[in-house]
Amino acid sequence: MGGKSSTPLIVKGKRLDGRKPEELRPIKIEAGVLNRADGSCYVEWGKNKVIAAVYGPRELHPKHLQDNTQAVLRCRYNMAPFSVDDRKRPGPDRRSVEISKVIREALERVVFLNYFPTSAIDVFMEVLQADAGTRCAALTAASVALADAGVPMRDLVAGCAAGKVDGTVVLDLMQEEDNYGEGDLPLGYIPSKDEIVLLQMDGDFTKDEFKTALNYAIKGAKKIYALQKEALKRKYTTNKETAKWI
Amino acid sequence: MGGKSSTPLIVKGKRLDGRKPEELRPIKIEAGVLNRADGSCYVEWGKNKVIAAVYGPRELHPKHLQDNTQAVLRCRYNMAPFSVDDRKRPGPDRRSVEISKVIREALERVVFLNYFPTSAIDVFMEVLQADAGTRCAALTAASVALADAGVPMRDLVAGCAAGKVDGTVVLDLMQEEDNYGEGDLPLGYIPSKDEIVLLQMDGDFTKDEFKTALNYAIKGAKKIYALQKEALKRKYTTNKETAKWI
Amino acid sequence: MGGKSSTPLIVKGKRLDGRKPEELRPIKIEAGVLNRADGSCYVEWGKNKVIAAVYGPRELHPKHLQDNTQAVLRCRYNMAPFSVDDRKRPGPDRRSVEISKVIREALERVVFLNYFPTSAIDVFMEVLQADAGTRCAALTAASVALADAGVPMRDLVAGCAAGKVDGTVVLDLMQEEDNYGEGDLPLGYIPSKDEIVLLQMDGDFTKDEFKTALNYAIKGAKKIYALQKEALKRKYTTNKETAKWI
Amino acid sequence: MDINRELKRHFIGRLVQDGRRIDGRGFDEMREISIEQNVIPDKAEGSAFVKLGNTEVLCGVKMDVGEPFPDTPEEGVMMTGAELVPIASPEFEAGRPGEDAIELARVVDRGIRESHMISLDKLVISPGERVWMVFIDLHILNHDGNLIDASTLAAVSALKSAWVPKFEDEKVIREKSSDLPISKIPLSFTYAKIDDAILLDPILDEEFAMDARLTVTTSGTHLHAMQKGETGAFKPEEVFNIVDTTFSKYKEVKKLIK
Amino acid sequence: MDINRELKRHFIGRLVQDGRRIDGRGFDEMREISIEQNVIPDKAEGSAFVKLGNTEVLCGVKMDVGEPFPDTPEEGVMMTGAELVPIASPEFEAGRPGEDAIELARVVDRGIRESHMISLDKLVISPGERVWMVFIDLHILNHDGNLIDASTLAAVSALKSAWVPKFEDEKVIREKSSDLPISKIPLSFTYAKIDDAILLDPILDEEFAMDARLTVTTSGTHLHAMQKGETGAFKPEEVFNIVDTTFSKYKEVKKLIK
Amino acid sequence: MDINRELKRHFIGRLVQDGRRIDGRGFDEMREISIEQNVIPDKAEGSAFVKLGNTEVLCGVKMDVGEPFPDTPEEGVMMTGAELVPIASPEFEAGRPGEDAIELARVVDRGIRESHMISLDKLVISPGERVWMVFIDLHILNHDGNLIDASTLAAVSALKSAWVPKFEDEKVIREKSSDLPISKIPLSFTYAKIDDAILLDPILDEEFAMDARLTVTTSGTHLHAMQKGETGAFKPEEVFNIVDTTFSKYKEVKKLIK
Repeated sequence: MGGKSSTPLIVKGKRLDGRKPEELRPIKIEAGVLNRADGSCYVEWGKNKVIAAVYGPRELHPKHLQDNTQAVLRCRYNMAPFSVDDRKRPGPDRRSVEISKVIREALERVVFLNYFPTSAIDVFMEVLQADAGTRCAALTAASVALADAGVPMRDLVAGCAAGKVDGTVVLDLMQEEDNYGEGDLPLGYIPSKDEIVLLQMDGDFTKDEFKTALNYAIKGAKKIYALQKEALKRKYTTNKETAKWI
Repeated sequence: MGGKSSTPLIVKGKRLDGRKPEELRPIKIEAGVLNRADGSCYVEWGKNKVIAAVYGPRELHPKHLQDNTQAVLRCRYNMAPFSVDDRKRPGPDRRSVEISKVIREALERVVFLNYFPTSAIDVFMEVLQADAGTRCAALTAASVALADAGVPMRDLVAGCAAGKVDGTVVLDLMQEEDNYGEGDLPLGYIPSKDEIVLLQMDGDFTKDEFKTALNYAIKGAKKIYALQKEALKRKYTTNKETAKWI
Repeated sequence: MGGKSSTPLIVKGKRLDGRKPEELRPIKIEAGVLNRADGSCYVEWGKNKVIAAVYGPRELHPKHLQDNTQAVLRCRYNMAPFSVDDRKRPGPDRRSVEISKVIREALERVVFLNYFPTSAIDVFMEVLQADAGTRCAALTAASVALADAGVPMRDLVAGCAAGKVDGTVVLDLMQEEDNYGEGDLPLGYIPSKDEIVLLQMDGDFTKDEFKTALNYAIKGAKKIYALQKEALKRKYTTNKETAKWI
Repeated sequence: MDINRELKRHFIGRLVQDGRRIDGRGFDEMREISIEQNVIPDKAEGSAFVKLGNTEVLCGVKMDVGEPFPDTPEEGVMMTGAELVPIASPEFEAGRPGEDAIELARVVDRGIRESHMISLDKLVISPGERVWMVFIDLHILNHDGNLIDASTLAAVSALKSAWVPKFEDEKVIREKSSDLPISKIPLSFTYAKIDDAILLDPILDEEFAMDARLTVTTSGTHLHAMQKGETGAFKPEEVFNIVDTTFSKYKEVKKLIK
Repeated sequence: MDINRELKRHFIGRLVQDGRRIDGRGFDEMREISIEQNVIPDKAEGSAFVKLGNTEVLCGVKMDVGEPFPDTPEEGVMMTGAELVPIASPEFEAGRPGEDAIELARVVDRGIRESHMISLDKLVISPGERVWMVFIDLHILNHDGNLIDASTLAAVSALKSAWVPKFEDEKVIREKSSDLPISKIPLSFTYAKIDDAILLDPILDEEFAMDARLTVTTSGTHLHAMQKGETGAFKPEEVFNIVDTTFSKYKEVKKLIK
Repeated sequence: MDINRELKRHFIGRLVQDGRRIDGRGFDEMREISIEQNVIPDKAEGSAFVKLGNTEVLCGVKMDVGEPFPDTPEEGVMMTGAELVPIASPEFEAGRPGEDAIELARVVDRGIRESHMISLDKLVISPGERVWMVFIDLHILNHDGNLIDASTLAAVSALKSAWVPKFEDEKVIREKSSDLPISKIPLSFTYAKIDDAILLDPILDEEFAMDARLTVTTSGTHLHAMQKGETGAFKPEEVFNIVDTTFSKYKEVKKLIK
């Protein structure tokens, strides 16, 4: 977490953007937005704009990387240079390598990799505009993109974060709260099974605060999950080849 | 093109080095200058000094890079660290990657790649001293080096540039003209077929200026072509193993 | 060699740490210190702390790197970031690439590589604290680690350096002497065969000084060799799985 | 050899001999263009999302403060980068930009730079010491051919929408101080040569079938950049004809730029 | 598929179902810990060598002077790096740090950073211009599982032993000026989930067998970092139980820190 | 295993046992040396093209202005780089310098540096702030063995021809201000050991056949650098003999330096 803010982030129970502690930012999920990809999804989450594409199952080259018992899931979380205040140099940094790893591990829980030995399934996530919570948005989008690609899955994974701001546990931090808040707890969750598949935390939580935060994040993830399903339903009922997104 | 020059680049129809607008710089082409290479060529063009070497057709490793319908042509344009005013860091930069690409595409037009499936033909060009027009000099040298290596070719490619200086279209820019001029148009040309195989342009040309410039460059390339043929003839009539060059 | 020292490095025949010119620093060699490695050795040499580990003979991947007439010996000399005064950025630099090469060439003289075609034998050396003479310490440790791993060898290689300080030839430079001295001569030596397998030098030696320095280094290496043998004997007589070292 | 691609190539070649294109367009006809500006409103100082048929390019412009180049102390700095991000095509791979991405960025850059679209002389804060740097980053989102023209359009539209932040106490404050100073509007037009036919704005399948490619960038009356690509050749007359077409096409497309 | 590893995995799974571990420990029991400080006394400003069972980690702390980050002009800088040097395991390879090394360094870093163990505000030489930089470098020497906890222990112990050099005439003089200003002591505790069992401080064989991993870092009363790893899942109650165990384990291990 | 190379190795070994070399030279005889200076007259501040038999090396010297190293504030800086550019040999590949190129550059560098050939103390513009940097870049153009000696010759000859530009208003003006201050002339001599024979200046085929290699660099009366290479061994007497030969060879070759 960053430094201290000079002005309060919560005034009379309302956050800077008018939300209550347990309220999510506005979220829009659109499946099937890219023409070339096997599956894709665009997520707008507050000011976050994230797009995910899935290619595969497809042949994996070179051969020595193949696993003959299951498909190899490859994930890349990437930020566009213009997605943040100070231009980001293109290419992976340590943060994006870590995020790609925890997202991959979360998704491996739900994809039936063993159906496709020797293959690769590629999940690419591009953050086009970042406003805190991009890893949850990316995981949410990736999950829908996999389903849109027809990759067999146990269930969808929903991402959602809780945090702590001005001593109060809140749901779904926005950027000012992330910069000046006291804690962040991103979660990847499978509601149907009550399973946590991504969990990170940093900041300062008492045991009780942590418990509250995790419960908030779980509630938030359940709402996200409903939006994911809606998006997929919408995709299959409308007959457009690709949805309008941006 | 760079900035504006404070002094005129053309005075009474003469350029800084005394040339007329349609005049080439002095050019020397020498084939077969390197002992180890299968083919080689040294080109001195004004103050440019460029050497090209060809290795191949030879086996291509690793195997997955092979094309079983034709040879793979690989080109590398490289500048020596001491070839320019401010020392250049060794290794490829974006400019040299682009130049290597357009030279390769020009040469692919003339080499009978399909004679040598699964093979590689390597063309390496080293700029030892640079004075504007190095890509044309490198293409010219590469073309002769391929012929010197006995690689079967439809014809030679000749390189030559035209440009615009002080509002006048001129042939074959030297460095001061390139730095302070208004346009550059490098050309790769096959005179026997009237074919343009490399064409780039940057600067500011009206339609008429462009037409004049392209015609100048074509005329220049025809002269270069004659010098290329002479160099190859000289190589085959003298019986020396390697020519003296530098 | 570095700059000039303002204060003398030898006073009344004694060096800064009280040693005589032909005296080695205190040296401790411990074999079999690592649990996972096939062989290992820790060397404390003055303030130097170096650890070497050997893995192999083991399968070499990818296949195209294999040699079907003998094992491939791979050596890596690496400095920990905290091993020197100003933190060293992790990863190989030009110096460590060169040192890895000369150590590998020295060890290739004694390892029966031809017993293990298509295999790799890996020797990793980590400098944990550096105080001049790390390549000799690393070579010494590597040699014991290879023996500890049971890799068949003609003999051990012992490393030791001589140098020149305040116009005097001395054995085994420490850091101040290396910084302000006039010459350094690291040696890799096989006493049983009177063979020099590593030899580098830099600085300023007359012919006679060089002769003296080489003889000093040879004498030093013989003492190191005795310590290497003792360490291996101790390892095989005590029955502990891994020795305590640091 | 990719059989599918070979068949398509053959099919497209036969169509072209009949004077037809796979999507029914005329040889000189561009695909439908849609441009949306300010799509990254909260982070980029300028942005645009361009659809050229199914080819989709997002361009973001970031403004930062840095030192000028030693040889142009009284000019701001512009840099153009392109990422062929792997979401855009099964052929793209994650990793460092390859020669295609580098060529794309450099051709787009040349058109903008040589037309002097951005008035770099107005981006000086303190001569020789502090100038504005304009970072133009192209993000290819869907690749269906002719990335160069779609990218030029996206870059030009993003620059048109861009603004200069404030700079106070050696710090960039991301509030609008003024519009980015813009003069000319460069546009690029790319042609594919298939056998003897010249096709404007090739789709990806046509790119697989083309022998040669030529891009021409103009700001309406002057030419600013050209780039020939691929292993085929052009006759000089073909180049002159392409230049003529380019000037007339410029007028059509220019109208779409806001 | 590695047959040996599969067999071990199977064996460990069966043991766990019987409530047992391969080395006889209880599920909540850590391996023996030994900590030696100042093992790099002549070059590192702080150092520690930690053995957690057979897992051995060496941590060195280097102090240098540099510029602060623009957004925290009145704070020193801390950086954590980890090298899985290839002496530690046949699985490690020489080369650039992979995702495991990066994750390890980042999780250790978060625990130290978020607990505010180092009083970075006391490491300012000249605000906005010169601050102390604390480089924490982890060198893994022997890998027998649970690198995160061993590394956190090593980092914390090395920091506890560290001192600030003198800075005179824009030069670092490597003589002690003061102790590194330290407040809280963060410790991490890592749990492996094998089937439905939760095991503290897994050895390498247990890591091969585990479905999921959870690390919790606390400074005694507050939580500062968490990281879930691997492809398995946790139930919320399991996480809450792990947090409870962590607080009680903290008291035991904290005693070992000098 | 390369059969051709094995046969050559065998053949050369038999020749050597008969006291002969493949090109008829004596064991202590160098190949013909030709040196041409100022071959890059318009861009490099110093340059030389050296032929040692068929081995051809081009060296360019560039002068630039930069900061001195903190520990030598009153000295200029020298840097030596070597590129085994792929035109020189079918074995060389494009790409980052490998260990052979690094060793080559470092051995050449050591000879020049340790002999104090360049008077670095005369290359100070403003102590601790601005000094001249001497970049010595070796470009191997044709590889027929003994790159070290050919490269040292080229570097030394290029430095002998080099000049210091003007430095005005914090800018380098590439006009001669003075000669590069040079004192001693270091030269390297490289020997191949094949069986028990020691051969000066090996050609490439002899390098394929050699067991060990030893390079000795001297400035006439003192030794400044040595480097043993390859997997064979030398006896101490062999090294002493090589040193003796080196001093006498130095006198011969030194005459060629202008």
